[in-house]
Amino acid sequence: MSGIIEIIFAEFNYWIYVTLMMIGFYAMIAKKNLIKKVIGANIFQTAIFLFYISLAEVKGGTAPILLHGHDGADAAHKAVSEVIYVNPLPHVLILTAIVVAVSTTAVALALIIKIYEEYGSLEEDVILAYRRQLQPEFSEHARQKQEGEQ
Amino acid sequence: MTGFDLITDHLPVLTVVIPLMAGFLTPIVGWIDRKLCWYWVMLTMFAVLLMTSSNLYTVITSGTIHYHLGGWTPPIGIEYVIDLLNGFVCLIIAFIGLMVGIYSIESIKKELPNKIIPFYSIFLLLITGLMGMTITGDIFNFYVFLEISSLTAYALIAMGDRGDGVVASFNYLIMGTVAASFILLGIGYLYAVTGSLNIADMQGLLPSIYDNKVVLAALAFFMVGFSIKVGLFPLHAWLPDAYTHAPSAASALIAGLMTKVGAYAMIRFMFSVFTPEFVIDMTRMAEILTWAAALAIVVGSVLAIAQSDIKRMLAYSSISQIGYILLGVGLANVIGMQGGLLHILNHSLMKCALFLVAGAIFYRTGIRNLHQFQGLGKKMPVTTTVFLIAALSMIGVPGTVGFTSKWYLALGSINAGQWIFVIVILVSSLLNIVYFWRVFDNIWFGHPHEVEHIKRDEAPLSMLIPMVLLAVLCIFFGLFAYYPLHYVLEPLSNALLGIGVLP
Amino acid sequence: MAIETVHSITPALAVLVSMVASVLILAFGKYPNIREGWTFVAAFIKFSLVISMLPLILEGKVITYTVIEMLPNLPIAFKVDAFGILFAITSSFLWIFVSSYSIGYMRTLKEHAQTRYYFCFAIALSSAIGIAFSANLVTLFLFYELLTISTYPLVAHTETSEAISSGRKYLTYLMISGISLLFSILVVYHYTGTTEFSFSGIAGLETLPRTTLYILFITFMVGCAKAAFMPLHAWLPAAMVAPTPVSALLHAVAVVKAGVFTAIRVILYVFGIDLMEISGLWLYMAYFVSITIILASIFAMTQDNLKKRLAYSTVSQLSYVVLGAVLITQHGITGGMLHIPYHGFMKITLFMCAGALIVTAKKENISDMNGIARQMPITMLAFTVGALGMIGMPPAGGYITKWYLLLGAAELDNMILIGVLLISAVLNAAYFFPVIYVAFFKKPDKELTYKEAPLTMLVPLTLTAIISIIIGIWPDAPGMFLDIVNIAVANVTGGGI
Amino acid sequence: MKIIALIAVILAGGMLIYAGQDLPAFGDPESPAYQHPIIEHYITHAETESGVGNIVTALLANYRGYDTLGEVTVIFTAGMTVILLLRRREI
Amino acid sequence: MIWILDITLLLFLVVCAIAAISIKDLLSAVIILSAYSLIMAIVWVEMQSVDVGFTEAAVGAGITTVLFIATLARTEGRSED
Amino acid sequence: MSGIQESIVIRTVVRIMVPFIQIFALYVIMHGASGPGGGFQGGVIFGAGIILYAMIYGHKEGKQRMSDKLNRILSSSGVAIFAVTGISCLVFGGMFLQYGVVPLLPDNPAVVSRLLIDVVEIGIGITVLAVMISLFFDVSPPETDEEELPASEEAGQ
Repeated sequence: MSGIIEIIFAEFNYWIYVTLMMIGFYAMIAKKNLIKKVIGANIFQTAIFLFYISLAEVKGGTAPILLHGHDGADAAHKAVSEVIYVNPLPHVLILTAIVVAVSTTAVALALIIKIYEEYGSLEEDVILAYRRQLQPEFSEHARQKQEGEQ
Repeated sequence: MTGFDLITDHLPVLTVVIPLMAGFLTPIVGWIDRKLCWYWVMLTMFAVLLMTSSNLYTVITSGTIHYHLGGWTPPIGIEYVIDLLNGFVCLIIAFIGLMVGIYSIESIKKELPNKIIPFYSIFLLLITGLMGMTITGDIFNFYVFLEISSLTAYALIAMGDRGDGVVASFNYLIMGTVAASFILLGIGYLYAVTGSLNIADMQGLLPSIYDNKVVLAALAFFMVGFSIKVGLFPLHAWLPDAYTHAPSAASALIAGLMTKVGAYAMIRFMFSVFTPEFVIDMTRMAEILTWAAALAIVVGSVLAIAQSDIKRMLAYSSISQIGYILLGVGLANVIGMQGGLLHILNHSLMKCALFLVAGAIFYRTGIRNLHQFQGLGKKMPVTTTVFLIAALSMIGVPGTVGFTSKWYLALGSINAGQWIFVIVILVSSLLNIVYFWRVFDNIWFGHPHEVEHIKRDEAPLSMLIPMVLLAVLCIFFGLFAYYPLHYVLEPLSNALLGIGVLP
Repeated sequence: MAIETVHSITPALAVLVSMVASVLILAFGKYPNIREGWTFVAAFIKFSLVISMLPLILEGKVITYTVIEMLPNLPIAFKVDAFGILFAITSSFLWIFVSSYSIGYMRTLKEHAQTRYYFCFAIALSSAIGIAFSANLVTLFLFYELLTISTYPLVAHTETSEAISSGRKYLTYLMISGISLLFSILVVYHYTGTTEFSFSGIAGLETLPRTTLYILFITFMVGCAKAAFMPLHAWLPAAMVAPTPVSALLHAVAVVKAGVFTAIRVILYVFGIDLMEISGLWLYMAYFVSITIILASIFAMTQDNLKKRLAYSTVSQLSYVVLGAVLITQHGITGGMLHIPYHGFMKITLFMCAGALIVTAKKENISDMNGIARQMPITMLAFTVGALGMIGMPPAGGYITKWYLLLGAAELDNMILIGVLLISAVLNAAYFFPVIYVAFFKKPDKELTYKEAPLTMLVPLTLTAIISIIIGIWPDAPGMFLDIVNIAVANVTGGGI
Repeated sequence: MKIIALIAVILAGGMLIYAGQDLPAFGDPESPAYQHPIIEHYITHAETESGVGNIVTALLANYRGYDTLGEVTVIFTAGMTVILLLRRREI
Repeated sequence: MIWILDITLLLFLVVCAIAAISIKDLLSAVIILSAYSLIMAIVWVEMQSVDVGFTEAAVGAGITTVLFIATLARTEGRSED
Repeated sequence: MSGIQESIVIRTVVRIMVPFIQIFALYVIMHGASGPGGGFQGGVIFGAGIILYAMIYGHKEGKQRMSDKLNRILSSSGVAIFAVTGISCLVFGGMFLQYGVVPLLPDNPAVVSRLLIDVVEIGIGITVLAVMISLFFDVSPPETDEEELPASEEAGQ
């Protein structure tokens, strides 16, 4: 019983991150609402983070914080020989990546606010229709200039 | 030990750290006086140009430079590696950055008068990001700098035309996030199977596990991610809007550099992280790339013909030109590779010049629709001449840079036995003629009664200098393609394809 | 036969002169007299530079100059041989006349954008000389493209929608052909590793499979669309919307001549006589151009517009040149090469006459020209000289080239080709005599008031007519075209004169 | 759009599952990532070389400190971008 | 029995993700995303990556949510899909 | 949010809590060396404290605590601290960010390294808190009394 569950468990994180990535990816492409796209991006990115953290896991490992306080090098070696630490490298990478993700989200949200101020909507198709109406070939400036000359 | 010695040892890291420092000190400089910002940027970019030139010179004369950040030996810490490939690309970045920097003073004053300080801050950070991506020898570090460059690019594009710029930027952001996530995932896969993040270390570890499915998946994710970043044809949807609606200076910078650095990254990942035999023989990824590139060349050119906004036309033309670079890379023979790599330089020069011209015309007249260009040849003779030279170069007239790379690409295609690509290259030259000639016609054959009263009204000197310089270089490297080819590209192509070893 | 090589910068200077002149023309755009002065100065300097090289060539030497090594094994280089200097002398000499004529024409008609006109003209001349002196296919291609680009503004000069659409047509044809030429050059470079012309053809091409060789030849000939072979000739009549001096430039001086020049370079100096003969390409090509000769003459008869008629005449006459070259006999090649300068002088005379008619009589259609010779006798006499030359009747030079061509065809015992030459002579007569008849013998519909064209136009056309006669009467004077051609033929056939 | 999205998602998912077959098992101490000598180095030398007990901090600020500099730059850039986009005053 | 907790949390993640992208009220979606982040943080802490869990809790569940809500306050709260 | 802003209980609780949050944030930053936490997390928490304050007391009050100018200086100087630390290592003959070479305590590079790691963490914390606060101020809805220009007048250059 527990053996089967162990097998499922062994791959379970991978299944979950695949599912989450697909959900997030789908939301990024298919959802018309801009906020939903950003939510999707967040899910997508966290799914990848989950993958990295899963990589770092070592069975029976503890958090990569040395367990002895500050007693010096010898103690450190002793501690290492007794304790298995999980892989710290993916953690560091993901710390960086989380920051990148939040920065991207912040920029995306700022863009969304600007878009809303300009078009009064967060739906992609509404915005698109509005832009078509405006005849994108002529920029604002060119149109004013033309009118000025006539 | 003099101060100079102190610097020379650390040039690799300083090329990235100096624009970075300058970038976040810009708000403080601008706080003193906003006019100082431009001089600040000029100073920085000039220093960066000197440093990158020195780096490339060192690489050519005494071989690859390794710089261990934090003093940790490579697999432990992060390493900067400058070989011919990224020394070459860094020099391009620094040069184009300087040119656009000079140009920006007037255009930003007019287009974004309220946002001078953040513009320059972000400008420098973009240079930082691109430099960092190019120079690094560690794939996760690459990802971090990729994100710096992406975020700054979103910001620059969003500064453009009201509304349109922001929407373009948002679309780019979504696509860029997908691309970056794919790349991050690919990095994770490679890390999972090798345990290393260092490119050289990884290249040593990978060949024994090439039959591992994870490695193939990583390659696939990288290729898709970078294809989005460079705007390769079916994944190009973000590019035209982004190039069209960004402020003039930003368009020139992004068009001149972003996709080129993306292409660099693709080359780096294909040939330095993986090995040529994996990319060429085992997965045939190179061949797939050539077909996608050929498609991009044709479709990009055809779509460019349909445009009436000059910047949008140039954007579609970029899509096709990126195809040239990747075609050369994908051909995976020495001649084709040289053509592709040379086209990185050539396309930066030409496309940057063209976007600067488009910006200068917009600056003076406010016109971007090329049907309204009548008589511009009289009004802005120097600007339009630069346009002529750069466009002829795009077309591939001999004596200009465009010819040399097309020549190599076509020869490379013949060598690879792919005659169809020769035809693609030649046909796209014809299509280039079609869409550029419409502009020429309008510029030089304005109807006489309209031309008579047009007065000469040239763009300001600070805009003309970089444009003219780029045009001159277009011709210079057309006639003296020998220098980049002999000193950089030939040994480089051999090394990338595993035929020779870098000095 | 060892050929002595001399290194000299003169060919590069000859090319550069009009480039420099073009800049000066642009700089002095505001002062018409100085601007046109530069044109003249450049024309004379260019001609004297070209002539200064002639003695060396007549001694059987070759002048070379490498400008830069653009890509490895792919230099931009000049090499002056007898055939090159033949074309160079023709075009640089005729430039002097065309310049003078242009000034008269443009000023009389008060054309706009004259600075651009002279600028482009100077660049076009540079390109023509560049083509003449090219040492390899890439250099030739460079100037070939430059010629296309610089003549486009001339063709579309009037900027009417008709002119622009003709210009587009011109550009489309020539650019497509340029691409084809580039493709051919690529193939040659790929298989042989060089693009340099050689008197016996580029070594290595003979190893190609026959099909590849044929395809290569076809793409090369498509690349020479400037020579207006029949299916690719449509740009030439369309380009007749251009001002007449431009037509003269296109037909007599630079563009189509560059086309046939390139064709001959390809046939004799890339493929070489031996390869042409072994592969049998010469015969196919000879039949092919024969069709052009006959068809173009028939088209010419149907045209009422004088310039268009002349245009079709050019299409037909140029094919003589190529026909001569593909006959690959000594006489045939002599005839073909000699036809380049001869046709140049005669055709330029004809065009300048047509232009004079447009400027003074405002007449373009042959049916309106009744009795026009009474008012403009000199012009029409010159026209007659040119026309006789075209038909192949003494005293103008045309009969000499036709004679050589016939000799060449006769040597081969090929009755079809002999027949073609004879029929075409009859056809030429059939479309030129009506013009002469109408002008001299028909009564004018009403009283005509105009007189001869201004002197700047009249003098050049008279001079070219006289020269046409001189080269017909003394073709073998020392240093004249026949001398040069003999050396060129000796070079390619590898034998003595 | 939905169809394209679904196709893209299925393609990506397929690739992920395909790759998943060869990924090292979850929590496997024999995985290449854990067996690489650098991990050993990090764990044993973090204290002596960096003076900190938290290996993650040692990596973050010391071994891979340069990444962190990049990370801070990303944050700074984001802040700058948002200021640029949303501030109304002259900046 | 810790794996039961793990599996429950992971399944809950999927549920949250689906809910976050399919719910029409954006504020609810954002709150659910915040919950998703929090669960993710717990999962990570459970996997011995304390620092990352800490960061995700502060950033994903904290700042990101605040920014989302602030954005919603300036725009509109409903989505059509 | 106006309902929350007027609640005296919440106002008081926040007023009391914010200093504690900030002290906790400083603890997190400094504790990063030996336990979970670090500059980034601490910076976010510190920022969250001020954001909380600004949410309850309004932007105006919040900006008295953290003015734009201060914010700008802080966000630049945080990165500057980091980069200058790196460059100072160059000056002492090491590689970029090679902490051990800085001769603060010549015999014990580990301790020097530890000190500089703390400096770097503080730098990260400063930038993060400044940026987080400015993100909040910019993204959140402007309050009516401090709005300078209506949206429509800004365009047109």
